[in-house]
Amino acid sequence: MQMSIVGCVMGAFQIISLDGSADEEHLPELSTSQMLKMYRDMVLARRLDSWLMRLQRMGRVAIHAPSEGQEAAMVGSAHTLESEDWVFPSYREIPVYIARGVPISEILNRQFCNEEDPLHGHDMAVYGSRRHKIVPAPVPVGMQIPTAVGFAMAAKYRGEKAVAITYFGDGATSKGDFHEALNFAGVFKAPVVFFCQNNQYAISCPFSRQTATKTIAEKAVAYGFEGVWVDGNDVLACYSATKRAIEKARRGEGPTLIEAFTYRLGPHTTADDPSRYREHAEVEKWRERDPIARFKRFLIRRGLWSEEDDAKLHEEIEEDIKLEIEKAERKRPLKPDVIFADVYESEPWHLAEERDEFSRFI
Amino acid sequence: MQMSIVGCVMGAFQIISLDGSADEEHLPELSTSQMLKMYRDMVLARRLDSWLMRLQRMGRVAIHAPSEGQEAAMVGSAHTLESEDWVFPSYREIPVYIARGVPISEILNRQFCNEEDPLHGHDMAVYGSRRHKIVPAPVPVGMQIPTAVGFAMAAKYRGEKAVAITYFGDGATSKGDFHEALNFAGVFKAPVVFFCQNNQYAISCPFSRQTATKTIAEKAVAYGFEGVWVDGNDVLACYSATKRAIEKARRGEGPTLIEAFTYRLGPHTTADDPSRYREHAEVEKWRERDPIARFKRFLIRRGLWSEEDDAKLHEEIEEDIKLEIEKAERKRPLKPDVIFADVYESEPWHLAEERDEFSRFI
Amino acid sequence: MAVISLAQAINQALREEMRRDDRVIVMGEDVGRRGGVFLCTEGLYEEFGPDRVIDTPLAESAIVGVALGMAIYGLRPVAEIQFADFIYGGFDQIVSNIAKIRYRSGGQFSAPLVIRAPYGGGVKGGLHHSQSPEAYFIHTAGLKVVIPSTPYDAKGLLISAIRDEDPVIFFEPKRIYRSVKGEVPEGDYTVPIGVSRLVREGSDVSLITYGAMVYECEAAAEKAEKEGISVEVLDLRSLLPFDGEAIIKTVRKTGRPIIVHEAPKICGFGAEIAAFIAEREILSLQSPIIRVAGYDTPFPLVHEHLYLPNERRILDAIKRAVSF
Amino acid sequence: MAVISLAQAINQALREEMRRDDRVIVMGEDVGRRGGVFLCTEGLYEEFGPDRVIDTPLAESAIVGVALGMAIYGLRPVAEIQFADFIYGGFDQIVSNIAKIRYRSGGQFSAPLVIRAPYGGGVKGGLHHSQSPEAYFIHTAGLKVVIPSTPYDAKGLLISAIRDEDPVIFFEPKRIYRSVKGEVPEGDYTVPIGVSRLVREGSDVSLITYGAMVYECEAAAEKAEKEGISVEVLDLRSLLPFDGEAIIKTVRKTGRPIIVHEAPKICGFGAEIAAFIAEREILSLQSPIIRVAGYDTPFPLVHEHLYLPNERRILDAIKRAVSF
Ligand SMILES: Cc1ncc(C[n+]2csc(CCOP(=O)(O)OP(=O)(O)O)c2C)c(N)n1
Ligand SMILES: Cc1ncc(C[n+]2csc(CCOP(=O)(O)OP(=O)(O)O)c2C)c(N)n1
Ligand SMILES: [Mg+2]
Ligand SMILES: [Mg+2]
Repeated sequence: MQMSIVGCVMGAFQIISLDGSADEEHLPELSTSQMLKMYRDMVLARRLDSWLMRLQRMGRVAIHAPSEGQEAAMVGSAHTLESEDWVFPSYREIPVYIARGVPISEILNRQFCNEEDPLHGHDMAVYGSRRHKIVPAPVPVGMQIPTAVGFAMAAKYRGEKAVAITYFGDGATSKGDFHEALNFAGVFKAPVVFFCQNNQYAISCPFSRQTATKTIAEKAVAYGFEGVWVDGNDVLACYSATKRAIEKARRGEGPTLIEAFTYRLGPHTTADDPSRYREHAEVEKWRERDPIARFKRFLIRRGLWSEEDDAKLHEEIEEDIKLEIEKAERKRPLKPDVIFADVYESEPWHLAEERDEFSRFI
Repeated sequence: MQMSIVGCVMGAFQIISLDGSADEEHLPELSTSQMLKMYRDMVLARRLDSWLMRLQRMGRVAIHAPSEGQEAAMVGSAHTLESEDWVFPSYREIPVYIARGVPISEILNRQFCNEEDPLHGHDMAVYGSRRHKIVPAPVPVGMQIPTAVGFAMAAKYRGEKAVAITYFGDGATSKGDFHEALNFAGVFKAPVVFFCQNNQYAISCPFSRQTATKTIAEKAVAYGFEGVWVDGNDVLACYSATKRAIEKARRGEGPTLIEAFTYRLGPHTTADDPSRYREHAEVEKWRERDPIARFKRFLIRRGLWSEEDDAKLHEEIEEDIKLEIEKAERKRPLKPDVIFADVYESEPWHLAEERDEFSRFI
Repeated sequence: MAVISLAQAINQALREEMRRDDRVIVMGEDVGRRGGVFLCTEGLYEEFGPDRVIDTPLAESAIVGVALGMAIYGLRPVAEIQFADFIYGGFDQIVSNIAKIRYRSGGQFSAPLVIRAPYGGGVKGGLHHSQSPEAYFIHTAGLKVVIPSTPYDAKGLLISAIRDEDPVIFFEPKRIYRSVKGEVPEGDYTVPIGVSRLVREGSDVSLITYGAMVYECEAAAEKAEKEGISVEVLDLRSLLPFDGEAIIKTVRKTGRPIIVHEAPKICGFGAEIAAFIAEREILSLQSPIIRVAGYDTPFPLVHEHLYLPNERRILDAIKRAVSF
Repeated sequence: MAVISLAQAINQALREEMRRDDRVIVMGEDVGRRGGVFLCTEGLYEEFGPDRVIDTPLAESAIVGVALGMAIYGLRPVAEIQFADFIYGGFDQIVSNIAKIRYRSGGQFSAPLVIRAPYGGGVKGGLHHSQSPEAYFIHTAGLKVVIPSTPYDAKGLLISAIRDEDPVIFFEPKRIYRSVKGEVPEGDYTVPIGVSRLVREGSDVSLITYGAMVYECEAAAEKAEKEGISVEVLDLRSLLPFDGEAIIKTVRKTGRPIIVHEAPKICGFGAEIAAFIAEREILSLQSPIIRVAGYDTPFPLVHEHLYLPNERRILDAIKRAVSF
């Protein structure tokens, strides 16, 4: 495989072409059911995303950071993880949670901040679950990266075979935390995979203004390990590149920086208006590279899928989501004093006092 | 010239060999008097350094960060600067100040914290002078690097031809500020030169533990500009590499990262005991590469210098330093209320009150 | 006179000052084409171009660190931090470098720059889009800290901040960016840093506050008035240096100071005001010095209206004060 | 019982806790072979090896950020910041990530880690080797903040901090690392976080303090005693949570509280203590609440003995209190 980049750019690694044909030599070993599961996850993520956009517009859920267009990068990479591996996402990774097996009911409980919200209504737009080995993102960009490295170093110290994967955007690579963390990972050969979704924008800031390099992948040079540039709209390429990096990390051969080159089709968040900073034509161009359509073409070409299957799948998913939305919306809201929960393991006297005072006002 | 490094290491750029012979093809255009001035600056820096070490041990001045062994890197690079250029040093750059024309009396006033200390006794081990276009270092490592970039961006905005050069160590390259600043410089093509003295230690931390790369120079890849690896104990190589980078920046062609590979012969500071973390034999090995001895061999070989000249120079310098030390030590100490100076341009009421109170206790 | 919003007043201050003084440049994330996520820099990119309205990479430490370099050069950078919650990324540069450059250099160099950031809660922003971090900066010698609460003050104080020879942290109460409107003269005027504004006179209780809380205090004062309690409201506007004289004056007048702010209580700015009063005006006090503040938890997404000091809590404090 | 220094007590706490619990690891700049620049980690590298005594690259944000990852995994990292003055590089991670991980995750994850740092003046360290940044952390919900003043407390509190389920900022008064010695039992004991220590009983004035200032207060108290003023000295030891009960008790007893700390006055921890008293014990007060603190300037290299609160200034405050 020609995936490594040291110092110069050769072109992003790709397996599925736009028309759905494939580079047979590089096809990963995946069973049909695995591939169909990946496809299903991508579609589910897309439909859920579009529901969350609408629900937000209707004022029924809070802010949402859409993942439309980035499903291949997230689902492809997350499908390589074993149950012992840990995920340190950012705020745009619902497709990762789905691939990791998180039920959408839980994601919806989160978005509706109902009494079953696993984060107790304490933060927006992020998700985490100890059961699924997902550590919720801190909203400040890039901040989760050192945490993933520390986790990986600890796993290594314990002789465990767990690998940590952390997700972040192109904008995050400009932060000091990205640098300090990758440098640590290089020095300590931590079993960690840095998965950068270069969706070409940090809100309005285009990639060309974010850094002077042509790729993110080549930044790995500065840390003494491998950088990989991959077509982020090609789910199999993302799967293969990540699988290789995860296995390498598990073997004790250290970290990898993967850049999945992709595009955010939607706004930055529901609060954003992308027409202020980019042309409609550009978005349209990228719609043609839609990762779901491409994977579908691939599956159909190989006789693994049909338009009928697809229609059925969409219908089924749509029903499912609607049902879960209804359920989530019907659940009780969080109690007011939840704002005093989870500050410390045991409540210090000053918080007990404040909670008492608080209870007089609700 | 084979100085650039993109992604891989070819060996540090060198002009003068250990025995004093030279790579004639790459000899920079320097008059004899210029070269002798460089030599004189190096010797002066070395003698002053050794005095400051002794004065500190005698309790006559505060902490000192010695530059022994790094004179070629500092004097060679600083000699390329024009009067309009600005310097953003760290805490170990006395040889730079000397090369920049700062009288040693001023450096000594600083070290003795007497009434003529240009920094008013407010900080230790650092120096700055508006007249000499030297901005004093903040002691936290790496913190001056973004400042240099901002200064350079401002000069560019104003259409001025000034270049900023900033000095820092190998340890500083691990800091987030290094990364964020170099990334900005790449994006904005700022006229700035990043001069890293890789003296192979950050206090006790060896370079191999600081980062997983073989060089600092290759880290420039991550910012989309050129990295240069140079023998930091070769004053002419340091001069040439820096001159090229300064001229490039002045032409509007953006930043350069220079790594001068060198060695700190002394302790980290007068408070350090390097025997705790490195072998005597290693230090001895590097003494053989002493930059002053090497330059002297070069000058003598070419008939520009003699042992007699050298003895005279040392004597003269020694006299000079002793005289200046006496003068500096005789000057009055700073007045107590200097601690209230320079907080704001005009004193707010609360500081006026505090100063009043203070005056009751002195 | 035009009636404009607080956000528009900020925009006007920037625009006019950039027209008057070509040393003034604006920089930050999304401040250019996007006009800022709250549109405070809208139109500046179009008028002044990319050299003076600089969209930066996503790096708070560099944003403020680079601004310092520009200020040392002689420019007057106005750096925007997209939300005050992200200012911590630049904390080291602000506290260790910017705040201390004048001192460190024996007065040879200084940092005439402004760091603007929307701050405070009430916009359903959750943990990292709602914080009020002013106390961290008030505790840092070498900085000035300013928080306007009206469009008039926002413009006048921002112009003062840009012209100030020292670094100013300028926090803007985002919750009232659009909702609060007021008369703002076009053209040049300043509101001096260090001087408070008496929002409302009263004789029984003093509410000492700033930012969006000014409006909660006014509402509570009105309610109290109806119950026969006369409440004075002081908008500090500048937190460092703060207007000690005005605080003493109102405490002498009413004897019952209540300090109101959004930030968590412990070691918040309310502590300083209380300590200041307790050190100087103990004999004037007719009641304990009460603080109504954010609770000492991180800022929650849900129930933020209960987390934030509100009319009800302030009124309760007023009653406790008068019935002491 | 062995008489050892404060630095040795820290070393002993680390060593014993590492022997008892293999989840405990130590990390930071120069903590390994070098044994720490103040030798607090001396000998640990030799005993526990490089996997548990980790010399890190020079990067404060990563040091604490990586420690968080380790804590989430289930280890008990003790991260050293070489000087408290350099903790600001890790401020964002501490304030935005570490302090809030429990809250952010709805209690699913936590950060049982310790960040140790030498702090305070008196060692001719100048601007960036002398600071007392405790207030920044006390204002941050989710953290605990501890400052010992004796070898016994240093060991007992550090062990408590390591075993605590929440992140503890542990500042060590470097000025008395070696000069203060005391009896320290070998083996396991703890001093609870949140409980103060009554250093000295008295009836006229209460000195409320912590860190190296405990000794200045004791000296001033003795001088005052000779002049017939009876002075109580309270060493807070824990600043968040602080021992409110003990503060109230001493204020009720003497009616004259004086708070002493090295950090600058404005918005320092003294402000919180003063506000706390002014909110609850106003009727007990016989004098204003006085603060004796560092001045509101950066920390100077020269004349630091005049910058720092000293016996003379404290004594002056005592006299002002009793003669009010
Ligand atoms: C430290 C910090 N600064 C600013 C923000 C505001 N902000 C949220 S997302 C974002 C852009 C992030 O871009 P990128 O890393 O490319 O991720 P993407 O949103 O494209 O997935 C910004 C500026 C933030 N959350 N954190
Ligand atoms: C941010 C920060 N962390 C720690 C220190 C303490 N310290 C001072 S110098 C130094 C090592 C610096 O190494 P390097 O950058 O290689 O420069 P050198 O001293 O070798 O010239 C350290 C850790 C500091 N000054 N600043
Ligand atoms: Mg992006
Ligand atoms: Mg070094």
